Formats: sequence, structure tokens, C-alpha cells
Amino acid sequence: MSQPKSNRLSTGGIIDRNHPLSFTFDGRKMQGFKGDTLASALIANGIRIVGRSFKYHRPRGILGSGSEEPNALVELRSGARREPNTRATVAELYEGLEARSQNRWPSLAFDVMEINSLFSPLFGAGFYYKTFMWPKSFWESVYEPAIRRAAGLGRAPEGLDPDHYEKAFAHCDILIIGGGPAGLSAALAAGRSGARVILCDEGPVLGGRLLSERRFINDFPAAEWVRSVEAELSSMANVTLMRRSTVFGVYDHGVYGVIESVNDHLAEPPPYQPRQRSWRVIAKRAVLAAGSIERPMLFGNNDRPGVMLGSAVRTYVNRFAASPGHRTVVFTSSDDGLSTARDLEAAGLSVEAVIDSRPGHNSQTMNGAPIFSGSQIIRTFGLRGVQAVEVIDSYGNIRLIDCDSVAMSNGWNPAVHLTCHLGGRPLWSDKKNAFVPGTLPVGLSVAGAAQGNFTLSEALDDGFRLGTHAAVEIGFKMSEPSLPGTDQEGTSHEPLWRCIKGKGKRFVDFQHDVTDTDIELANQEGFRSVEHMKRYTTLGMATDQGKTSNIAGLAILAEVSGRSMDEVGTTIFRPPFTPVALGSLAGHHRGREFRPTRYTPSHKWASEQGAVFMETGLWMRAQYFPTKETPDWFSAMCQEVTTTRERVGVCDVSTLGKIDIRGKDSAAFLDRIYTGTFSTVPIGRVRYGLMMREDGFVFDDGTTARLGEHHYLMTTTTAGAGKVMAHLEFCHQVLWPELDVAFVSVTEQWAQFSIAGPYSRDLLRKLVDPNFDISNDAFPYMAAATVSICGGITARLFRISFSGEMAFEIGVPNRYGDAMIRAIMAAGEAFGIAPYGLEALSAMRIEKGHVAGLELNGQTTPRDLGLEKMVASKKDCIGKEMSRRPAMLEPDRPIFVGFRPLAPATKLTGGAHFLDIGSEPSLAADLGHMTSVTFSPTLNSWIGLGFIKSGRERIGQRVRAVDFVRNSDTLVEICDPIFFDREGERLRA
Amino acid sequence: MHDSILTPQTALMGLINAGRYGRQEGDVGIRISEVKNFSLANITAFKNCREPLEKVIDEYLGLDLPIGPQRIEKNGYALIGHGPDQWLAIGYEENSASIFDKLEKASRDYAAIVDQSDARAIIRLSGPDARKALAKGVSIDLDPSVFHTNCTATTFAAGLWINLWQINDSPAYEISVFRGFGASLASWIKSSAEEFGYINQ
Amino acid sequence: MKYSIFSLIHQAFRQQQDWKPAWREPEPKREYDIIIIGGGGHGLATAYYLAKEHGLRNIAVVEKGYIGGGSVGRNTTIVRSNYQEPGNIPFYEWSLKLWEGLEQDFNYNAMMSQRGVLNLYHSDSQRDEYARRGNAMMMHGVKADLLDRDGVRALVPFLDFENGRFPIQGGLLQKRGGTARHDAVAWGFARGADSRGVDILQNTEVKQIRVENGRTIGVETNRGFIAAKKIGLAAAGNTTRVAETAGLRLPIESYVLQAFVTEAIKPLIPCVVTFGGGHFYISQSDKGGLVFGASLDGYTSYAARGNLPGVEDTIEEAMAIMPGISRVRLLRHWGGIMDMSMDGSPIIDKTHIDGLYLNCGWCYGGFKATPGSGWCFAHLIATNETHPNAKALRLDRFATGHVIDESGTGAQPNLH
Amino acid sequence: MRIKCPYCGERDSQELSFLGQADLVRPDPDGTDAQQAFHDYVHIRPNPAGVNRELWLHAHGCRSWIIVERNTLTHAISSVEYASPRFREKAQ
Ligand SMILES: Cc1cc2nc3c(=O)[nH]c(=O)nc-3n(C[C@H](O)[C@H](O)[C@H](O)COP(=O)(O)OP(=O)(O)OC[C@H]3O[C@@H](n4cnc5c(N)ncnc54)[C@H](O)[C@@H]3O)c2cc1C
Ligand SMILES: NC(=O)c1ccc[n+]([C@@H]2O[C@H](COP(=O)([O-])OP(=O)(O)OC[C@H]3O[C@@H](n4cnc5c(N)ncnc54)[C@H](O)[C@@H]3O)[C@@H](O)[C@H]2O)c1
Ligand SMILES: Cc1cc2nc3c(=O)[nH]c(=O)nc-3n(C[C@H](O)[C@H](O)[C@H](O)COP(=O)(O)O)c2cc1C
Ligand SMILES: [Zn+2]
Repeated sequence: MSQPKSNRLSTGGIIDRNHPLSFTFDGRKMQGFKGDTLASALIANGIRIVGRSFKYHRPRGILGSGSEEPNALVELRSGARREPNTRATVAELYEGLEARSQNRWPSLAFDVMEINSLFSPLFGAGFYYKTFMWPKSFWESVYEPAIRRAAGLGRAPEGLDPDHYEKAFAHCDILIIGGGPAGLSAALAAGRSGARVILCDEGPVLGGRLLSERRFINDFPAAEWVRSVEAELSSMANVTLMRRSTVFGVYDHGVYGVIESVNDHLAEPPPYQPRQRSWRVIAKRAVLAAGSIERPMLFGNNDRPGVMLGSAVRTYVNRFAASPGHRTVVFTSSDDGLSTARDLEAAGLSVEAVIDSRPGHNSQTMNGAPIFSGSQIIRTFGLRGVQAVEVIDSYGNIRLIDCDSVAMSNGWNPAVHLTCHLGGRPLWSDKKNAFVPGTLPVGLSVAGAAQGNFTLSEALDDGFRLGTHAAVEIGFKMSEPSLPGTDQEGTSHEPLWRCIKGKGKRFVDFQHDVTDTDIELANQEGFRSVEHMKRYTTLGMATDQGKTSNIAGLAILAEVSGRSMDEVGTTIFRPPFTPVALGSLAGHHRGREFRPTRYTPSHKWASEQGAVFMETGLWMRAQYFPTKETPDWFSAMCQEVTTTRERVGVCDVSTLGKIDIRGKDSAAFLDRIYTGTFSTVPIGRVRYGLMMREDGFVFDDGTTARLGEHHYLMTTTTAGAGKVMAHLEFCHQVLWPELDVAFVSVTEQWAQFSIAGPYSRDLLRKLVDPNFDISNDAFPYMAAATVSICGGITARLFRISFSGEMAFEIGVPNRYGDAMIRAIMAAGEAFGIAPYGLEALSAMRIEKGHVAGLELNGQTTPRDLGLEKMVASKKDCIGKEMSRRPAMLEPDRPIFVGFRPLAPATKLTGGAHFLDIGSEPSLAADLGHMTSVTFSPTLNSWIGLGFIKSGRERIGQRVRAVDFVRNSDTLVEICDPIFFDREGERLRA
Repeated sequence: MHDSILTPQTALMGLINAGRYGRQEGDVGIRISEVKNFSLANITAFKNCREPLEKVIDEYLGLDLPIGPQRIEKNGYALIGHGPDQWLAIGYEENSASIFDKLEKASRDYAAIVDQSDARAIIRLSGPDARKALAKGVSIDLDPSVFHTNCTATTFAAGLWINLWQINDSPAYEISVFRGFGASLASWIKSSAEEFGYINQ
Repeated sequence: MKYSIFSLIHQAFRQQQDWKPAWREPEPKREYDIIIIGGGGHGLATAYYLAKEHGLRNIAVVEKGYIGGGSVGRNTTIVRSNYQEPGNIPFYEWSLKLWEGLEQDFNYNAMMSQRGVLNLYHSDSQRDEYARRGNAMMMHGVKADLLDRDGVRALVPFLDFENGRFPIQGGLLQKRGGTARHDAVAWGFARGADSRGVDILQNTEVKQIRVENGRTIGVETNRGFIAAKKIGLAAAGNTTRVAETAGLRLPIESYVLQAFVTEAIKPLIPCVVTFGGGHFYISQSDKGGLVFGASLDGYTSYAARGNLPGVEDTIEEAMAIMPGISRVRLLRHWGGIMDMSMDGSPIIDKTHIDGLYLNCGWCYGGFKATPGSGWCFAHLIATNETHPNAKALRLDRFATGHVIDESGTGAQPNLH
Repeated sequence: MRIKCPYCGERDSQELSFLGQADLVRPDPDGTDAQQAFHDYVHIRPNPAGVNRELWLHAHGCRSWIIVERNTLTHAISSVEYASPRFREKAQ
């Protein structure tokens, strides 16, 4: 391959020629300058083919110069920083940039899949819906794998992203979207009014189209105006300029999503800075000044590298001093073509011809270039890039013009995208030959080219007017208008939706290879709704979301279906405006920071002991405490249970929800919440309570202590704490506001430890100050008291037991939590204390047949749980009425009971279902399922809890516990759910 | 008698270690410290009891009850509105716990006053870039024209339910979370402060 | 014209000139035997099976917009039958069986892709819940596999097994689950129904169901009154709005669910993966886009678009299990309206109004139900008898207590 | 969405959680046909397409239950007030 020649112009542009940068494309080393984009640098290096199209793998070059680019997609960076599908037109050049072409094999120049092009008659719109159905088995084995292999463009990065991301919030009075002339003058007006203003622009440099055009403001090059406005805005404390910041979405009530590319213009972000930051900007008003996107022309092989939007050609020449071609043919339906020709010639580049589809300007020349009016390009020729165009004039004469690039201009589409995110539909304007914004999001107005006001003077005027208007509407003062004068510009335009048919495909959607005939076929097959056409042809569904293609597609559909543009309408623009890296929308919240972590008071101590932790909701709790002798969960659990049952154990139970309830109606309130009666609980006593949802299913359970006449302390399950609090507040604020009661969560105020086992009282005696009598008589089962410990520290003591042993829960202010666990361990040493974790806790509660998580799963009723006696008959409570619905009283509802394997050593598994011996599996034969299992060190047997039809009546019978997914089938005997100490002698001891 | 005297620990023990972190060049943008040894109580007024409650509070703390999400501070005590008929009372002085205790007893008929001194971790964040760091999670408008000294907010930031109040114009803020979330609060604040360079005190 | 590789080749040589519309655009007749309200997947499937299985012809499907423009055209396309509750299992399994022969049945390639649905679990108790579900499926002969961590790693190595806030412990896999091409499902049923004489009336909005003397007589539409003896309501997210015109009040609220697609990338995800520490689920489309979603936006809405918190939550969940895709870009996100029922399960039933039949409450799970729902609803409308596989999906279950609450969250739709 | 809590001021909707229809009256359990009344109360919703009154909890804020009048088609909010008459009455 020949060495590409340099296409860098010797003067001009806003690149920094003192700052050369080297980069590679497909491994080839090249040079550009600071201020270049990858696209401009590739052009400057004479590169024409940058990628391959999705379906036909046709070689593609660069079409545009901004975020609308459909063709020039590359993989940027490598390894874990690889970014597939990056638009070369917006990637800023940095030293060492690595880019790779994609969707080609073995190379960009020679891609075997280009063969698809040959079969293109087969691959019309929607062809895949019509085939690959026979033989049936081939879909899975042959067709689909092949389709999938061909799918996609770039490759996902390899490995974990080394960069980090952030989220942030910003508030302002007025958000300006776009930093072109309209946006800048809107910002000026808004800023001068004193309002808090944020201006966002996608690009690194403010100025919008002015950076790309040879325009004059107040008789000076427009760049000077931009610089002066920028200076004024920068000096205002109330104005924030956010460059490299794309407003990607509009959401309800003035919320705008913005992605700031903090460091994408560098090889790697500097330390302590994110790669990108996603902003939620909350604005009272917004002015959309996002400009417009130029439309391509549809002629045969209009996708050949070298065919470009005219505006892009001007951008490359004027802004980047890079020439896409040395012999350009300009093809236009508007006055823009003339600007292109003028600018090319001003840069010393030759224009071979100006083909103007509009009639009437016959036989003119422009600086020597012939102007062919009333003419059209029919098709292009060339190997790997345009080498000539075939032109037809109004008399039907055809001529061939040699060239190396084509600059096409077919009018502009206002960038209305953001006006549609809340459901607004653009309207067709015959005057502007474009869809202009329709219903706008509340608070947003549209200025400049985005509104279809394409001239510079209109942009400046609109911006200032709307910026002022927005400020005044929210109470700021009017700014003095200071409208600069501009040079003249022509805006005449007669859109040409497709050229006279010649040979070669006419691409509408370049990336997805959708041609005008695909749209015709869709129409022919009944896909006439614009949304059907989109989905059938995939027009506008590629990474560019049809920014350059949608309107042409609609125009063709309008033409072939005999409807107006208005009748056809547009498809819906959705966020994001341009694709957004997923990482930036997650920000800080990834990996272990996905959700906050909540630590228990004894966490530090437990980690020192080598405890293994597990997540319960957001809490980290000790699962078990491995020791040298008992290193695994099983042996550790057994040891912890045995120690607790025989001696004494301690467990951090601080995670249980604790709600302090006060007020003169507390008792009445609790009676309505709980199934049981709490107004009768004596002060200094605890009662177990069950709550239902209003639909009659059990909601949560726990013990509630009465600490005073009007003072209760409710405990909830760990998982239920939040839900219960919201429920209480609902009942109080919404259902019964007449009751005087107040709730405060004190979950974290108290570090609470369960001390259980025969020596628990002895241990406590060493901690509780001696003036408190904690003997069984003075402090019996279900007693509660405020005591002092360790010489005067206030503590709360409860005689409650989950383990079934004589047990106490002691609560101390959390600051003493760490010291407390150490003190308990020290005091318990003499009794052989062991700490126990969740495994042991769960084993002991199963031995005692207490219900917990998987039994209180929201699908069970008090009756299912064998707790129907806890529903007081004399009073109403939440859920009582609905718990009496017929289905909930059906005799064959699965009922809570216990299970033991016939052979004690046979492992039981949670989630196994029950079947009668001899019955075949079927839904009808399904008797219920096992919820919780454990090995019981106490009984030296596996045991389980679960629900089975007619459970109570079947105690003593045998059934199969079948766990298909773990391949076990165990004979179990149905038994009482309380496996151990049925009479509760131990806990009352 | 007992030989064990329990040693209290602060909520963020070991999490905010003195030193400079994050960006090393240039001025420090942020200072972070743990608020220690405070007393905190949640006050909920009972029905139609605001007036008598106000009297008692004035008597014990010398403070008015703020209206709305405001903070009133004097002599080492502050009242922070955080919900209708709900306040946090914070005392930074040695003896504030016992004063709160007395207050609780004196106002039993008018309000539920519940000790929260151990339920929260509180971080103080100050410095010229404090506002920017907070904005990386706090969704309310922190601009001084909207949220200034003695404004308070109960809000959601970085997945945490926080109480936030501004204590001076430097600006300095205090942020409280449930104690068990202290580590996550510290982690979020520290990572938000990194780009500005911060000092832990 | 029958679709096949042969017709494609033939047409390639004939410049595609013989392809006929996949469905006609007929003028509404004055009267039909049966009107189906809603040209979504369920409505079209119902019409298709009414024509094909019950030999009925004088049927119209009335659609207010373009067919397939409702949830069928905007869902994340997951097809599975891994349900736990006995009321749901036979129905969804029947539906899956229909999927397995659908393309040959209606001669349209809906790209049903049975690449597996994997639900991750992150704790022992979640594992047991999934085992319970897997075993319930197996009771009905529906295969399920419980994988441990290594099993999951072998299948989807790119998940985060090291640094997760809720570490992955394993997963429940239904190998027969997968995805299908949403639009093609609607179009395939439409073409199949149309070719059997069903009139598909697009841009025809039902404004009122007319009821006289306790029976339906037809519908008022923006194109006038259309009489019908029987009316099947299959308007998905809009059910209550339409039902209300007949005086029917339902246990349903409408919510938005958002969906997301990334730029197309080369194949990465071999199956559907769901996150057990949230609601996130993800798969990769045939075209290469990663298609994903998570929870409902938590409030009732009829605007088919979501808000930013929902977007961020979903993507945080994505990063929680697949941090490796953080540089892949989100291309588009949109929303659809969910008919959330009070127990999270659907309703296929008669109503107290003669001739008015109800098909609703599909929540976020009705795409997979499309053929099954059409089949059972057609059966109900044609025979006036509930199909055996849908017998638990009745309307009175809320009053009787026979609710089918898979998640156990009770009568609060946004928690299902 | 931004919801203006009567106590806290304008907040991101993420701080709040939605319960559903406001103004439902819990039936009298001793009334005739209580079972039907409870069925309607628990399950039947108007679900309007347009303005609706709905209950939200400012869960990550001041913990007030509030009634938001919101258009379900456009999400436009026309009013917000405390659900509890007690909070409604006076300044906080
Ligand atoms: C984002 C998202 C993700 C989902 N993911 C999945 C998934 O992965 N798996 C799964 O199984 N399910 C999923 N679902 C759910 C599934 O898409 C729906 O349950 C299912 O499509 C609903 O049935 P339908 O196809 O008939 O509905 P729709 O397609 O919504 O059809 C209802 C039709 O009724 C029309 N209509 C309404 N009112 C009137 C009227 N008055 N007159 C005339 N016509 C009317 C509508 O215009 C609409 O076309 C998802 C849904 C969404 C939105
Ligand atoms: N003569 C013509 O027919 C014609 C046609 C079109 C444009 N123009 C010229 O274009 C200019 C129009 O001025 P303008 O200010 O309306 O538009 P502009 O194109 O000059 O500026 C728009 C700016 O908005 C930015 N932007 C777009 N979407 C954005 C988003 N979502 N987030 C952040 N930034 C975004 C772009 O990067 C750009 O800088 C005038 O100079 C006018 O002469 C002329
Ligand atoms: C499974 C699936 C895959 C999709 N893939 C793409 C895609 O690759 N490109 C695209 O632009 N839209 C894609 N969409 C989104 C649609 O363009 C569209 O947004 C969605 O169907 C909702 O319709 P609406 O946006 O017109 O309301 C996809 C949708 C679904 C359901
Ligand atoms: Zn509030």
C-alpha cells in the first residue's frame, strides 16, 4: 500500500501546530496536532477508509464532523480501556492514542464479509423474518450462531475498567444547551440578568458552527466575538461553563442528564479524577441551542469513502486545516454548497464542479469551477473511495467528473431530539423544509438552528431573546440587548430527497445499510406506519440513532405511500442524545460500593476473632466463628450450638429493628397493629407479637416490651425494620391521625447482645450492677428492665430467648458495644463461653420451631404458621378481616410443621418439596415445601421446618422430601415444629 | 464491684486518620473530621403540645424551636428541625447528656424525647470545596442563596439517609447517618473529596 | 406467499416485486362476531388462535395505534417458564411449549432463542428459595438446574465473582428459557391472523365498550361504532381505562417499566442473566445490543417513558454484577406501561358483563405469555369455558383469597 | 421527578416512596358486607389516566406521608399536602 500523502493545510485552523501528537490507527503510526479529533487527524493523514458497515461490510469513510457520525466508528484504546464504536469525529486526539477499525476480518482493506454485498438482493429489509425456519433444529445449531457471530461492531473491553466515575448534582436557574452563537448569546443574556446559569457544550471548544465557518460578526472574524463572549461569561460568578458536557436526556420537572467527559481527551485520567462524571442538572428553565445536523444526498454508492457532508468538509478545512480532498465536487440543494466551494477555494483546494440540484443558476462558474444547476449526481465510481461522479443535468445529459471527494449539502435538520424526550412530537415546516420542535418540555425553549432559524443573525437574536425571556420569567432583570451585526448568508434550499435512479445502492442509513429500496419494500409489505418502517428496516436504530438518516427515510416513505411529511411524522427520539458509557451512570456505586454497608457494634471484635461474615440486607453479620478445631461452618456451628446449650453463648443481635413508641395512645395503637393485645402487657414485661398486612398475610414479628404506661419498645426482624417503620407511620399519619403516638428508630442507639445458655445468668451477674436482682423470681422469663452495668452504665435487659435456652438480651449504648462484647467474653470465660453466629442462631431457632425469614415470606397467614391463636378474637387489627377470606381457611393449605429424616444423618435441604410415598411428581401431588433446615447438634440429626398440607393432622406420618434440583429424595417424618424442650423449661429456668 | 469499666468508642474510630489525602498539589480544598462526644436526642411533640414544649426547651436549653428545616444554635446546643413536629437536639458540651435527661423528664407530657447519642455517626466537612464534594451525592441545592448557615436537610445521598446542616459560612457542614453506616459515609465523602485534596483532622 | 429461503431467492431475482403486505388495511365492517381490543401480542395471538384453532373468521383486532406498538414492541423479550406458584406453572409452561413450535406454526421467524435463563442467587436463603422454585417446576416436569458458583462461572465467566457487594453464590438455570424477537412475534401473529380473514384495524381507538342489559353490544371507536357479540379486552397497560367505560373496576394499577439497549458489540453474553441482589436482568440481542432492565419506576404512570433515578439504579445494578461493561455505551432507553395486578399475576377470565372477556394484569411478564395467553383466551372466548391451564388466573381470586403472589409482597403492585 | 415536600421543600423523587391511591377509607370491620368492602379497599383502584391523588412517603427525608396530586399522563404535579391533618393545620 502506498504511503498516504499529507492532507494538512499549511495554514489556518484552530489546531496547535506547536503541539504535535502521535497516534496509531490499525497499528500504523501517524501524527496530528493538539486540537485535532481523531477524524481530522486521519483526514490529515490521508486515511479514507475508517470502518466497515454493519450488514454488507462496505468500506466506509468519514461522513460528518460531529456526534452525528454514522460511519467512522473505531475501537479506541486497548485492553481494559477498550471502547468499542467510538466516533472518530468526537474523539479528541491525545499523545499515544490507539485506534483500531472494527467489524472487518482479516483487515480493513480486505474484509471477507464484504461478500455479503453480493448477496444483498437476498438481504432486503426484514429478510430474516422470512427464512431460517427450516429445518427447525437448524435455528439453534446453525443459523442463529452464524447470525450472532456476524452481529455487533466493536468488541467489549477486556477485564475491569481501571478508571472510575462520579455522579454529581447541579442546580441552576437557566441551563443553556449548546455553545454555538445561539447558546452563547442566550448565556450572555441570562448571565447578565444575574440568574444562575450553566452552559453545556458537547465539544471542548465553544463556538458551535462558528468554529467551522468563515463568518464575520461586527466585521471581525466570528472567532473574536466568541472569545469576547467567552471571556465575559467566564468572568461572571453566576455562570458555569461546562465544556465536553453533553446533555443526554430531558426528564420530568426540569431534570437534565449531562455527561461530562472529564478526561477522555487524555490517555489516562490523572490520579484522583474520574474519567467521566454524570450530572443531574436541575434547572428552572432551559434554552436548547443544539444547532442542526446537515442532511446527506441519496445517489448511487453515496457511501463511498470521500463522500462527505458539506458542513463536515468545511469543518475539516476551516477548523482543522485538513483537506478531505484535493479535487472536490460539491453537490448541493441549498446555498450551503456555495459556501463550501468558496471555503475550499479560499484554502487553495480545487473544486471540480458545483452540482446544484436547484434549477435556474445555469452556466455560471465559481472561481473557475463550473456550476451545473438543475443537475444531480446519479452515482459515484471508485475503488476504496470516490474517483469520479456521474452527473445528469436537467436535459438528461450525463457526464463523468473526476474527483477525490464529494461535499454534499441537502439542508439541515434542527437538533430537536431533546424536545422529544418527554413525549413532544416535532412538526414539519414547509417553510424550513425541516421538522421543527413541537410541544416542548415544560420550561424549555429553543433557539437558533435547533428551532429551524438557520442564519447566524437569527441564532444570535433568538439566543438573546430566549435567554432574557427565561430570566425574566423567573424573576430576574431584563438584560440590555446588544445584538452584533453579521455578514450576509444565503438560506435558499429546495430539498432533494433522492436523486434520479442510477446504478448502485442509495444509502439512507449508512451504519445499518438501509437503502431507499428497503424503505420501498417495507411500504410494499404493509409496514407503512413510520414506526413499523423503522423496525422492519432498522432505519435509525444504529449507534447514531439516525441523526443523518431519519428525515430522508421519512421523506421516501412519504413519497412512496403518497402521504405528506406531516402525515408520516417522525419516530420517537429517546435518550440518550448520544451514547453514554454505562459506568458513568453508575458513578461511585460499583463493586463493593454498589450499596452502603452497615456494620454491627461488634464487627471489629468479630473480625479480630476471624469471624466469617455474611450479608443480611445491608448489614454484615457474623455467620460463624471458625476455630482451629472447628475451621468450617459446619463444625463451627455445631460447636457454637453445643456451647450455648450446655454453657453459654453470645450473639450480636443489634440488627433487629428497635422502635421506641411513646404517647398516650401507644397501647391503643399497638392493639390495632398487632394481632395480639398489647394494652394488657404489664410494665416491665415483654410480649411476642405478630403483624399482618391488610391483606391478611403475616408481615413481621417480634417482641415488644412495655417500659412505661405510655412507652413501648418494639423489635422487628432485621429485614422488616424499615418496612415496619413505614407501616407504623402510615397507620399513624394516614389511618388514625387522631391517636397521639410517636415513633423513633433506636436500632442503632443500642448495641444488643443475646446471652444464652445455662450460665447466662451467672455471667450477667458479673456485669449487672449488684443492686439489680436478676434472679428468676425477680426477673423471670419475658421480663424487661432498665439496669446499670459495669458500675453505672445504663443498660436495658430483657429476658427473651430465641434459642430456647435461658437467655437475656442486654442493650447498651452503642459507644460501649465494642467494649461490651469484650466484657461479656471476659466475664464468660470462666463458664466456657463461645460467641455464636447466624448459622448457630438459625440452628437453635429451628430446633425450637421459631418462624423466621423463609416462613415469614409474605405468603403465609397466622393460621399457616400455627399461630392463629395469636389473633385476638375481641378486637380488630390490620389484616384481620382479609385473613378470613375463604381460600385462607381452606383445610388443605400447607401448614407449618417439623420434619426429620428417618436416618438422622441424611442431609435435608431447604426448598425441597413434599410428595406422598408412591405418588408421582405433579402439581396436584405437591404437598408443600421445606423452608429451613439445619443439622441439630443437640439432637444429632438433621431437622427441618416447612409447610405441608394438613400438616398438623399428619404428624407422625412419613413423606418424601424431594429436591430434584439437588438430586435428593429423602424419607422424612412429619413432626411437631418444636424439636427441643417443648415445654420451655430451659428458657424459664 | 466490677473490675471492668467499659471504654466508649466513637462511631468512626479508625476511619478518619489524620493526614493529607487525595490530590497532593496545591491548596487543600477540604477538611474532614469526626464529631465526637456529642449528645443527641430526637424530639417529637405530642398533639397540641408545641407551646408547653417550647417553654420547657427554652428553660433547659435557652433555645427556640425552629420552624421548618432550620437550625438554632446557642451556647453549645442546637435544635435541628427534621420533620413536622420533629427536632434533633444536639449538645456538644460535656454535660449535655444530663441536661437532655432532665429535659426529657420535664417534657414527658409534651413530647417523646429519645436519646440518639449513640445512634449516629457525625462527620464535619469544611473548606472551599466542601460544597462541590457534597454535590457528588446530595441532590438538594447547596448554593448559599438557597442553603446557608443554619439550614438543615434530611435527605438521601450516595444511598444513605442523612441529616445535613450547615454550621458556618466557610462553609462547614455536619452530616449524620445511622452509626452502622458510618464507614460508608466516610468512604463516600473521602472519595468525593479526593480531587480537591483533603485533610483529615 | 409462504416465507422460505426459496421465496426469498425467487424474489431476489424479481426485484422483490411480488411481496404482498403482511396484513391488509381493511375498512372496519359494521359488525363482527368477536372484537379483540388491543393489537399487542396477546390480542393478535388471540385472534390468530380463534381463527386457526376454533375456525372462527368474523373477527377484528382493534388497535389504537400501530400493531405491536405497545409493550410487545418494547419489552426485554425474556421467555421462560420458571415460576413457583402452582397457579402459574402450567400456564407459562404451556406457553413455552407453544413458543417452541411457533415459527413453523405461523411461518414467521420470531428468532426464538433458547439460550437459557440464569437467575443468580447471593445467599443461602436465596438459594433455597430458588431450589423451592426449581422443584416446583420439576413437579410439573419443567426442567431446572441449580448451579453453584463454579457452575455459574463456567457459563458466564465475565460476571464479578471477586468484588461484589452481594457475592454471587450460584444460580437457577432454565435452559429452555431465552429470548425472542419482539416485533416479529406481533407481526407473525398479525400475518397469520390476517391470512385467515381476521381484520386488523389500526389507528382505531376504542372509546367505549357499549353494554346494554348486562351484555356487550359493541365498541365506540374514533372511526364509529362497531358492533360485536363478544369482546375480548387485551389492552395491556390501558386495561383499566377501557374497562372503566363498561363500568368495570379492576385490581390493577399502571406503572412504567424501563428498558435499555447498548450499542451493538460482538457476542458477549450467552444467555439471560438476572441479578438476585436487585431486579436487573440482561441479555444480548441477535444484533449485538445488550438489552436490559430492572425495577419499575415506582409510581403509576401512563407516560411510556421513565425517569433518571430508574436509569441510574438499573445501571448501578448492571455494574454490580458486570463491571466489565462500564465502557460499553447505552444507546437508548424507553418505557412501557405495565398492567400491574395486585398479586403480580395475570387474569384471563369472563366478567359479570355477558360477552365481555378479560385478559390483563400481565405485569412485566406477559411477553413470554403471548402464545399461551392467546391460546387460552381464544379458548375462553370461543367456548365460554376456562382453559385448564389458565384456571387459576381468575378475577375473583382477590375476593376469595386464592391469590398467586410469587414474590409475597401482597397487594402493592409496585413491589411485585 | 421533583416533588415539593411541604416540610423539606423540593426533592428528587428518589427520596420518596409511592404507596398508591390517596383518600381510601379503611372500612368498618363491623359494617355489613365488611369482606366486600375490605376487598375493594385493598385491591380495587381507579387508576386514572390524568390527575390523581396519591400517597407518598418522604422516606429518605422527613418521614411525612404526603398526598401528591399528579397527572399520570404527564407527571405534572398540581399540589402537595401532608396526609396527616395534624401536620396540615399549622406551621412546623
Ligand atoms: C420494558 C419492558 C420489559 C418487559 N420485559 C418482559 C420480559 O422480558 N419478558 C416478558 O415476558 N414480559 C416482559 N414485559 C411485559 C410484556 O411486554 C407485556 O406483559 C405484554 O407485552 C403485554 O401484552 P400485549 O403484548 O398484548 O400488550 P401490548 O403490546 O401493550 O398490547 C396492548 C395494545 O392495546 C392497545 N390499546 C390500548 N388501549 C386501546 C384502546 N382503547 N383501543 C384500541 N387499542 C388499545 C395498545 O395500543 C397496545 O397496542 C416487559 C414489558 C416492558 C414494558
Ligand atoms: N445558512 C444555513 O442554512 C445554516 C444552516 C444551519 C446552521 N447554520 C449556522 O449554524 C449556526 C447556528 O447556531 P446555533 O447556535 O443554533 O447552533 P450551532 O450548531 O452553532 O451550535 C450548537 C452547539 O450545540 C452543541 N450541542 C448540540 N447538542 C448538544 C447537547 N445535547 N449537549 C451539549 N451540547 C450540544 C454542539 O456541540 C454545538 O457546539 C449559525 O452560525 C448559522 O449560521 C447556517
Ligand atoms: C429487544 C429490543 C432491542 C432493541 N434494540 C434497539 C436497537 O438496537 N437500536 C435502537 O435504536 N432501538 C432498539 N430498541 C428500542 C426501540 O427503538 C424502541 O425504543 C422501543 O421499541 C420502544 O419504542 P419507542 O421508543 O418508539 O416508544 C430495541 C427494543 C427492544 C425491545
Ligand atoms: Zn419531607
